[in-house]
Amino acid sequence: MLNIELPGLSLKNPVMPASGCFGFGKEFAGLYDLNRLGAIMIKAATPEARFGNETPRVAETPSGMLNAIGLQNPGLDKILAEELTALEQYDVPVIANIAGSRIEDYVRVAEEISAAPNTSALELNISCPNVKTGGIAFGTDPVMAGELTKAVKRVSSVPVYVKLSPNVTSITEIAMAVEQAGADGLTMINTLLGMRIDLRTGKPVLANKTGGLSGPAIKPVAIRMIHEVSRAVSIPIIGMGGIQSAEDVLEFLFAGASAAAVGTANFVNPFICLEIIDELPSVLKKYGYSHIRECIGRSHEDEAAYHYRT
Amino acid sequence: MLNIELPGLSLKNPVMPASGCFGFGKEFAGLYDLNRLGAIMIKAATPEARFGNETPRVAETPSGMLNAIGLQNPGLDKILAEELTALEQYDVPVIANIAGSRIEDYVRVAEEISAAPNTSALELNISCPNVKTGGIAFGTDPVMAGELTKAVKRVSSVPVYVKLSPNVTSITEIAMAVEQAGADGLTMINTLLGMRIDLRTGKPVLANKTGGLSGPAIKPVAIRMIHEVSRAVSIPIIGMGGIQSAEDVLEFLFAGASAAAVGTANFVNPFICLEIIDELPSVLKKYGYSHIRECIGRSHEDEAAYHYRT
Amino acid sequence: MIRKEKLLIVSHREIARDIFELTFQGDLAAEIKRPGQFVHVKVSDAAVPLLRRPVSIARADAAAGTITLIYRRGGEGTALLAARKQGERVDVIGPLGNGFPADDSLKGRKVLLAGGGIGVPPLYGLSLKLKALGAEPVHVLGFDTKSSVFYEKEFEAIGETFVSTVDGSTGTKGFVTDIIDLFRLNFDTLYACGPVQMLKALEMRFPEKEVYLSLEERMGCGIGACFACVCHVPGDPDGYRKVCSDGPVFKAGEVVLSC
Amino acid sequence: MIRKEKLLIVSHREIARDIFELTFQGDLAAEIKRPGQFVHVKVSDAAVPLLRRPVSIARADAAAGTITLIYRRGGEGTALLAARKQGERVDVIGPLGNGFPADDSLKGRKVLLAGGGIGVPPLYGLSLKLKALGAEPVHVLGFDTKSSVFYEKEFEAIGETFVSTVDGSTGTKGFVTDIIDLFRLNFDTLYACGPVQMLKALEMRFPEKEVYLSLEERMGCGIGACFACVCHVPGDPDGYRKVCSDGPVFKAGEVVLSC
Ligand SMILES: Cc1cc2nc3c(=O)[nH]c(=O)nc-3n(C[C@H](O)[C@H](O)[C@H](O)COP(=O)(O)OP(=O)(O)OC[C@H]3O[C@@H](n4cnc5c(N)ncnc54)[C@H](O)[C@@H]3O)c2cc1C
Ligand SMILES: Cc1cc2nc3c(=O)[nH]c(=O)nc-3n(C[C@H](O)[C@H](O)[C@H](O)COP(=O)(O)OP(=O)(O)OC[C@H]3O[C@@H](n4cnc5c(N)ncnc54)[C@H](O)[C@@H]3O)c2cc1C
Ligand SMILES: Cc1cc2nc3c(=O)[nH]c(=O)nc-3n(C[C@H](O)[C@H](O)[C@H](O)COP(=O)(O)O)c2cc1C
Ligand SMILES: Cc1cc2nc3c(=O)[nH]c(=O)nc-3n(C[C@H](O)[C@H](O)[C@H](O)COP(=O)(O)O)c2cc1C
Ligand code: FES
Ligand code: FES
Repeated sequence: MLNIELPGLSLKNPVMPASGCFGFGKEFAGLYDLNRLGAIMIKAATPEARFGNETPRVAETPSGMLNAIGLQNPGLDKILAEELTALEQYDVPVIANIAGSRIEDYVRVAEEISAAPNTSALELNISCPNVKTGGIAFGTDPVMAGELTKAVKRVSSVPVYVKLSPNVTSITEIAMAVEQAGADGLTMINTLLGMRIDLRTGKPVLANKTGGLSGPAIKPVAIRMIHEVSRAVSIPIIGMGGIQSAEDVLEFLFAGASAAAVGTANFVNPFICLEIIDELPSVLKKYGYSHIRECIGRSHEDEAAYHYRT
Repeated sequence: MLNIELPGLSLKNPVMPASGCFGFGKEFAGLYDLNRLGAIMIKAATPEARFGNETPRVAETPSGMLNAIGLQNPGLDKILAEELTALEQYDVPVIANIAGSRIEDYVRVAEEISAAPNTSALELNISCPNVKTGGIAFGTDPVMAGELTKAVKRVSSVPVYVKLSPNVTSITEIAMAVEQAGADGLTMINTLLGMRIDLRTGKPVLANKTGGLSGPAIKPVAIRMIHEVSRAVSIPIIGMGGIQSAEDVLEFLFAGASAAAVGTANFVNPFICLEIIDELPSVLKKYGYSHIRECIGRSHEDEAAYHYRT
Repeated sequence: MIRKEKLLIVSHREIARDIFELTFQGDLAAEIKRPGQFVHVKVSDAAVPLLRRPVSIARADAAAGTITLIYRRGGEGTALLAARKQGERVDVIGPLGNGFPADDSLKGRKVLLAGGGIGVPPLYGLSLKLKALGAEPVHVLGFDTKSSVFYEKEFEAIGETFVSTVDGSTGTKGFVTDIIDLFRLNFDTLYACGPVQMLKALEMRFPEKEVYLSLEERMGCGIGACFACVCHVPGDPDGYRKVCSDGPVFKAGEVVLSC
Repeated sequence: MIRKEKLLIVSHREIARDIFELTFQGDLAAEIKRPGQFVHVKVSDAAVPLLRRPVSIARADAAAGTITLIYRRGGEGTALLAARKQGERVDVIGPLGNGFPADDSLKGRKVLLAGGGIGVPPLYGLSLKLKALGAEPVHVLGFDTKSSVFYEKEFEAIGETFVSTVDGSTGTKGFVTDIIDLFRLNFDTLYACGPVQMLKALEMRFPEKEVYLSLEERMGCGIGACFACVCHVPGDPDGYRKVCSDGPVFKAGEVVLSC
């Protein structure tokens, strides 16, 4: 009752860790069997290794957190040689999150990482709010978003999902632009840009000053955006933003997502993905469904129109 | 140590209820002495009476709430005749929040309501997310925002503050456009557009489907936007978004606001404005300040540049 | 006057499946004017859940300084409230709303009190008052099933009491309206609180009678300031009443039921 | 192995101003490998605060199945933790991190343990272990003021113990480094935990010695997955260590102090 087919992704269940909240999986592999996951979205890869921002990189907020990691990662070569190969032992589709400063960066990473044997799909991070050159410009301009998508599609040997930024006037406009450009799916939402100030110093808590807001606080924004975008596009959406429970997954499916990713909640409870997967069947039953497909897009008036059809 | 002068507003303290969260004050007048408040932002006025949206109009979210009241109000004439006059007995500046569907609506309301004896300033609501024609278009387009501001400035006999929407790619762009157009100040932020879905029905909880997200959940977004905008404009900002305590007020001042408005927290605790006003002096002292003026813009590197100078 | 007070829990027990009777002590009790008024409860000291929960006053005793609520544990907020223990204090605002009208003119009159589920609680305080005024209260209480029935004995101690359950597991099978029909219950004034479908049925069935209905609506402030809880009035598209401050009790016909 | 467990509070008391000693019982105790490891604590069952709080293990007793933490009540989270009572259960993840290295080779060696404020707790378990290994631990504990001093007696029971306070209200006035100078303390190995300024001072003072430093950094996951807690390594701009999983204890010189 949990399986679903999406471009490039044959998911045994619709639950996967969100990029940046699960590293490359090895820490969690010590905690539970990664084969249980629907998929794994690995941490953003850039062509070269990046240290990212200075610390403090996280701050707590009401029902949420800010992060400004700054796309720290070991760089494409190391990810290919060490991280992706380590994931080969698991029977789990890997979605490779890729980032960069220029189109050439994305293209290079996309070409190489999509050719890895266990990369099932790419997730184009055009929405990282935490680095000046981390793609946020691509994420806020429909023309640039479309161009980037096209360039990556041209070289990618696997389906391409584009990760949308919520920090825009019209997320639907960006969504339509990347669909038009050939995106196979969308993932949304990335974090909302936020800030906290330390009362003792009077200065921002984060060294980077601003950070990305995630966690339950942003769930209503994510639901609204997925609801809106799913009316406007006909490619599937993997939803995320504040998911903490199987009930939350259901809410995202109702809104129009075809699968769901869990980010911040992995920090609160490292076993959360597993627990959600275990609880989903009974929660579905409780609300009268026998398969997650029946839930997708249910919140729309003309329900049938918003089921992503596999 | 709490007084501050802003265009049209001689505030004995920087704390005021936010528009829509305090009606026209009469319910709170039964609870405490309204003279204690820095100012009062009254509920949005439109030319004609409006019923607003159907119910349910509110929904709870993690550390926040959604509302879709839909600018319900008794209309300009009744507000002038009954609500504003009732507030005349208090020695408190009134900030009249005005909304409409077309420029003419704003102009008509602005002209008449700014002429009322106890209207100290206008707050131009170009950011209500809950009515299709509630001004959100003005709030997301810098050109339209500028035009509207100019038109209202032309007829208003009191200073004009423009209330900014956070649902935009660049709030600074809008802020600069309305400053350019003659705005005397800014108020920010209005609510973030959100949605919740009822798991039992699979449909949105709110009759209006989407609603405005307010409360502590959005505080980091408000702080970030005020921090950013206060660098770009030289008119003062009245900050709002999730304020629940005197510490929160301080955080808004540090970010670059010159005063602070309290919205949702009035529902959680109807005495909250009073309690914050009472606590501010000791909180200021605790962090080493002797006047709120010393706190304004403190989070900026070149602090002095961001003190709004009266 | 409306007060905010940290009320002391003096007793708290589950009286039917997921139904809790909670008695507070505090000065707020002295402010309560009428049965049918409600309080706005901060279910936990934590920041979440953010909003208060409106709950009717089932009974108030000004002399003892006590207020009794009866509520159903359903969602997140009421579950947290149910976990609060005797001796703890709970942040409450009240009394709110106007409650049921009831005065000397009802002396000797037959009054029917119809409650459905968690609409039953405010009728208890009302019935005590009506009895004290010399009226003759008759109660019709509708529940889902046997395990959710509560306060049957307490109502019987005041006046004749009929119970219905949807599944017929106790009392008469059916709705409160079925009982009224079956037993041909007659009355001068009807007071009702329960699901809106029940209120609507009663309103339609007794257009000539004096009928008072207590409504529910999702609330923000609870004091009339936020316009979250409005309902329409017949014949005036811009007209409205606020459930929290104009209600929660309205005379049948005053507002459009569906809100 | 890292576990998540609802640990039972078997004792919880304030041992100095705003300093609490909290002892849990649970299976997690058996997993603890080294002094200096830490746990990640969900301070309250409520959804807020969202993130866990990292707290060092002050002492673990595998046989008794107990884990003792000592923490300072500072912000929102530790204030909520301080309100938890004996008999309640607290959601804890651990053990995390690698802790202090200590083995047989230290037998007969002079080891100096330098702690500042809430950096003192992990040194307690460490000292017990060092003593058991046959080393000769000497303790230098720095605090702000008399009322915040804790565990002086407990450390004295293991070995020579010096206390300093910033204001001189008890012990020697000054910092732990002042004590080391004043009493010309000598050692083979130094273990330190406390404010980064203190760690830096110790690192600079003893470049030739074997020095281990336990660091703090704001954390997300606590298990090495989120990169919130990284610090730089000398000479490699892209290099890094994670405090949570590579640390929190590092050999002096391994990481750049300032993070
Ligand atoms: C005037 C009035 C009197 C009431 N008296 C009683 C009573 O005596 N006993 C009793 O059991 N219940 C009563 N209710 C209903 C009670 O308020 C809800 O059951 C309660 O708010 C549900 O909270 P929750 O946290 O369990 O549910 P959740 O679903 O978690 O609540 C989410 C949000 O929706 C609101 N909400 C959910 N259901 C209702 C509802 N039926 N009415 C209003 N708001 C709702 C909550 O207040 C909260 O803001 C009354 C409601 C009103 C308006
Ligand atoms: C490995 C490690 C071991 C620690 N061991 C101890 C110990 O044994 N005893 C003790 O009292 N304290 C210890 N700390 C510090 C402890 O984690 C903080 O005091 C605590 O997180 C503060 O939480 P709060 O809710 O009181 O503060 P708040 O300011 O409300 O916390 C807000 C956020 O900042 C984080 N934060 C604040 N201060 C620190 C800090 N110094 N280090 C890391 N994160 C912080 C919090 O975890 C939270 O996410 C340790 C920290 C680390 C990293
Ligand atoms: C610490 C942290 C690091 C993140 N890193 C990335 C990243 O590298 N690439 C990316 O696309 N999104 C990243 N995100 C965003 C998440 O994948 C997710 O979109 C967002 O956090 C919302 O989901 P949540 O509320 O469940 O956390 C990161 C989020 C957090 C909290
Ligand atoms: C119920 C409700 C009604 C509101 N009505 C208005 C309004 O009429 N005009 C307006 O400009 N803002 C309105 N707002 C927005 C608030 O004034 C404020 O900008 C926002 O809620 C953020 O502040 P808060 O988090 O303190 O509530 C309303 C907010 C709420 C919650
Ligand atoms: S709940 Fe705010 S007006 Fe009724
Ligand atoms: S806290 Fe997540 S990597 Fe260290």
